[in-house]
Amino acid sequence: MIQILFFAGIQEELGIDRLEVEPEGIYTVKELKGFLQHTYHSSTLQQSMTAINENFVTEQEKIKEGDIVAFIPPVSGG
Amino acid sequence: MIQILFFAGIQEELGIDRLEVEPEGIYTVKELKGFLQHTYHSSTLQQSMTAINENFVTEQEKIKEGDIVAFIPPVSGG
Amino acid sequence: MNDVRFFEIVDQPIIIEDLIHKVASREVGAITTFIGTVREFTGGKKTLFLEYQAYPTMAEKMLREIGVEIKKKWPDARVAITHRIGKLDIMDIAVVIAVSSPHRKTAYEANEYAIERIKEIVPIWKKEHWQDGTEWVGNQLETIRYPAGKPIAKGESE
Amino acid sequence: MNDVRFFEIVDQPIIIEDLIHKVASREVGAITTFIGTVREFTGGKKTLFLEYQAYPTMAEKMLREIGVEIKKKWPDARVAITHRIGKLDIMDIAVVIAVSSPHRKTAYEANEYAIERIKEIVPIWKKEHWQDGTEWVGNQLETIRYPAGKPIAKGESE
Repeated sequence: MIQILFFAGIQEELGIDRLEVEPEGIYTVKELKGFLQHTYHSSTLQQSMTAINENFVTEQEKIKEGDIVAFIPPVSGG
Repeated sequence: MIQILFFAGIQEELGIDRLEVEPEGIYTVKELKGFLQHTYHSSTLQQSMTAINENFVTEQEKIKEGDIVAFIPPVSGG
Repeated sequence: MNDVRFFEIVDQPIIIEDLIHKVASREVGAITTFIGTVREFTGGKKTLFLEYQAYPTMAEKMLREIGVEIKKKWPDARVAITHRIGKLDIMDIAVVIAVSSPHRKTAYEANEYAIERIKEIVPIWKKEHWQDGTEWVGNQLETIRYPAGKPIAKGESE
Repeated sequence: MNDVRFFEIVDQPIIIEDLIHKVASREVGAITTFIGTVREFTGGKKTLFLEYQAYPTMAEKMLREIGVEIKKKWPDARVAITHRIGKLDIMDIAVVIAVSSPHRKTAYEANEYAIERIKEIVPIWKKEHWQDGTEWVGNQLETIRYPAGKPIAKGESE
């Protein structure tokens, strides 16, 4: 299983803040994003950064069993 | 009469913090400085700025009866 | 010293003095603070209140990372940052950054660096509750997404 | 608002929060403070304590003048400055400058401008009490006397 976290606008758009999926056939961030967009038709997911286990990663990053993947829309702290 | 104020290093050197003098024959800041140096042999007075009635002035500034003249050594607040 | 948490996400009001005490010491001559408060009007629009959300563990981690960056750039600076989340009213304090240094120039520069980096890499989001609706605010830098200061993704070179 | 004294010379400890409250408002999003504290070591020499002296009425007047200069350069900034005089121990606060603005850049810049100007034109002096003697400290900017930032004397053009 991999755990997926949604925040802010994405969370609101999807109506969920987390999700667990079997990573079957999903090897990279890019593939995970593709899968989620196909399933949820999100318009904001594509613009967000991704973190795996609290580190920012690129779309090419591999996802492993047990990873926590978070989608990080443009931040606005401060 | 004019009132003269001394601060910090000058005050310590001269051993006084204020002085009243009759401005007879003293028309400018430069002349007042000359008079005080002649009288007190101060080594720090020459390096100080001068304020009349709380405004910085040049050595050419005229002094009038009733003025408060302050000698301002290099400041070090903050 | 060991229990002092220099980088925190909290859901309660921030006490400015606490942050100042974290960075004060006999060696420093200058302490700067930045206090971010909730403003009523932005571009003529009236804000009723704000709602801050964070990815708390990662946000604290990124704040610590900003601390590491500052230590590298300004070795004699000491930094503490606390960011509040939850519902914030007008004039409430959202973030406090305190920086101390023996030298004032460093205290100003490192402090400004910290707030810029917070707005780039710390996963905290703000929802504006306007008089006429709500909106999750995007990148406040109002630049194209993640320009020069973009988060350094693992595997990328800077 | 009318009894708030934005520019003060005091002989008691400075309460940082008081200055922050003076500049806070619903319009501002950023408040910066500069806190000048007494440092133990300067150039390897150990300070035991400091003694600050002021020409109080003129010092407050010059602080207000700095406020006017800031208002001219950064019209949306609001500034409060309090400087303490008398005997100060290590870690005591000598000066606090608080600046608020709708925009953070202004809050940083105007604050730094204020401390630079204090060190140039405000008649306050500091006597170091070292382990091995005392000394009235000259211009802390460690430049030749009154360079670019010299006090503008009446009748001189800038």
